[in-house]
Amino acid sequence: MNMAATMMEIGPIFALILVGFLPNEVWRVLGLMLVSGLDEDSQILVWVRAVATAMLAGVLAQLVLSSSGALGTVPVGVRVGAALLGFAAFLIGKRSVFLGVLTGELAIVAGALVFGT
Amino acid sequence: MTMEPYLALLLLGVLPSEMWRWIGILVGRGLDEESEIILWVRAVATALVAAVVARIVLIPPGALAAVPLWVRLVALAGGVGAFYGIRRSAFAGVLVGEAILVIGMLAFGG
Amino acid sequence: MTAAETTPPRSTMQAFRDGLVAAWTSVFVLVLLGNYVGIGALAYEFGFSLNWMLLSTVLVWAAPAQVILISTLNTATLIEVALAVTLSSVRFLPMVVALLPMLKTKEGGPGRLVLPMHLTAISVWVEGMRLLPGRPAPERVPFYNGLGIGLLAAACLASVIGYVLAARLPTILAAALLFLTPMALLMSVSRNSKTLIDKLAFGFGLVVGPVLAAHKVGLDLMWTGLIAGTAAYVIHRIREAAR
Amino acid sequence: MAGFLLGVRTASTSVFAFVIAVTYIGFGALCHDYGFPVGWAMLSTAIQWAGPAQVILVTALGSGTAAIETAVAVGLSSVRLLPLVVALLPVVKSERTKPWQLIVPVHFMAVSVWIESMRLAPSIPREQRIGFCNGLGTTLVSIGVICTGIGYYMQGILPLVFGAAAMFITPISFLTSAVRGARLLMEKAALIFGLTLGPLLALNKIEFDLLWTGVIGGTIAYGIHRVQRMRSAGS
Repeated sequence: MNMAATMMEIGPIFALILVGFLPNEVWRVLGLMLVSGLDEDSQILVWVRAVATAMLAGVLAQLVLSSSGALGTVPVGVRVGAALLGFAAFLIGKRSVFLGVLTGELAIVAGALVFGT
Repeated sequence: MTMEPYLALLLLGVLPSEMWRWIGILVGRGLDEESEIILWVRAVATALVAAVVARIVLIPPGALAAVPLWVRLVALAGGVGAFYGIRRSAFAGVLVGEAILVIGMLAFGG
Repeated sequence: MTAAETTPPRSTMQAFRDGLVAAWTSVFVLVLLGNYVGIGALAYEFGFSLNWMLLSTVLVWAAPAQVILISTLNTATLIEVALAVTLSSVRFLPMVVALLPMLKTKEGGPGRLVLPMHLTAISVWVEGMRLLPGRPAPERVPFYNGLGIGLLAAACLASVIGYVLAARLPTILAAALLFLTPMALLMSVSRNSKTLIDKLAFGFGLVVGPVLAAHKVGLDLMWTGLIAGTAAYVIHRIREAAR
Repeated sequence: MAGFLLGVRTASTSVFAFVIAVTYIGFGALCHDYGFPVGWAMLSTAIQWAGPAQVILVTALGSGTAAIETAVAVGLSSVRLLPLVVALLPVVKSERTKPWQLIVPVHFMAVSVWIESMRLAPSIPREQRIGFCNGLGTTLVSIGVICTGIGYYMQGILPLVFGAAAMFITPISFLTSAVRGARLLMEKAALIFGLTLGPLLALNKIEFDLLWTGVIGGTIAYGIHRVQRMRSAGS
């Protein structure tokens, strides 16, 4: 776990932006958000929500594709197939998360048994 | 120095998540200037600036290192004394501090 | 100043120029010049490039945060520097919340306020709060932008001078230049720390900081802020309760 | 006290109890396979109590991401808690509630607890509402913590096939609930960009791939949203 990245690894300019500008500017932006009303669709919040969603999706895709541990023993094709099947069931079942998760789980277990090492 | 997982959980996991909830409280009940939390944060920030000032004077970069430590301390104290002495004027404080530093360097400098 | 209410609102360019003039004739220019000449010299001594230093002045635009950045980026881990900078800049939140309502006009969306928001720093804020009420509403945003950009430009100029001087001056004058930053910070804190809690926090910080640094305690800057700041706050509360 | 018990009863009978149980069994399995101690995993659920933030923390720390990138990513993913709290406070507090009394109920605020609190609090006398939130929160967090432990241990003893299924819960459940919660086209676009950009950047070993995925994917999705709004405003 490389916790101790110092400025040397990522270059001074990037460190300035990430460690100097961001933590400093966050308070000014919060001030602006308060003044212009913290309603649901204040543009800054909308943008941040988009960034957070994209980031989470990236993490989840990463989890499925190159996951270590137990999921790693299942061939990647099975994992992606199970995810797609689960998603399809979710859509068919009128966006029911329960159906999506259930189908995905059944698909990955079946796939792992059939194709697994 | 890899960070111990529990410290990482607190610093990188809890702090970034919880801070938004605390700010929510601050914002929710209106941001009166003297509210206790703002007062505490201001005290922490002031202490931080003091620590940086001390760090620059005690572990100085480059040229300042050529000045003996005690000269730097006397110059600092002289500056503060001048500030309070001459009607709390920052200008006087800086001037006196700088003067003591230069003289001290010339007299005792390495 | 109130005569400004009756004169017809002049064009944004004129208001912007008024802001620039107000910036360069304000007492804060001297304070800023002192601060940023010191920061320029500090950046040179700590091995940062001129561009980096200028960028930090334009992007961060907060003397204490920049001093923390410059003096700790080389040694401390990024997470510690980020924490220290975050803590040192919390004051911008109440400042922006206090100032921006004066700039809000009926038709302008929040987008117009992004530049004034970023330009807000102690000197710009104090001058803005003093001068803005005397301005008719439509002129206020361009005026404040002029004020902010004027002071920011002065600071950039001063920091370049400080940087170049530190590179060329004999060590004695360079040392004097470097000494400017701690002095300037010390003076500005003692000047606007009227309450006991600020004085205590500053005093404790001066003591606790080096002690922790000497003992190679990890995250020492952050711990100094927390320990010294909380101690000052607790003493403040005890005195408050005792009264 | 009455409010607290009402909160406990509501939580244990709500559909969220089941959702949280499944989600945190998955999270426990994730922590096991990324090599974190079980105490750490359960503590993370108790004191972070924000699903996306915990998943990002575990995967980032587990794959050696720089501390600063992890902190910023977790911070970005938890910004949504701010409007939740701001919306909840007027509903729940009364004049004489002190700020420190709000720290505990506010800690419980995550999407599930928030939805239930906002739905049921108005029907409860005002002075019992904070107790209600605490009861609701304590119960759901306890379910989360216990299930994190269960998921963690199951991962240790289950045959690999079920272990894989347990680890698969997090991605499939988070993605489907994200799509269900995606009201705007922008959020769907952000999901798609994230799903494609994320692995792409990670594969090419790009520094700070986590943040770049978020910022690039999110900003493009936001751009589409603005264009769409302009066009619909214009037409």
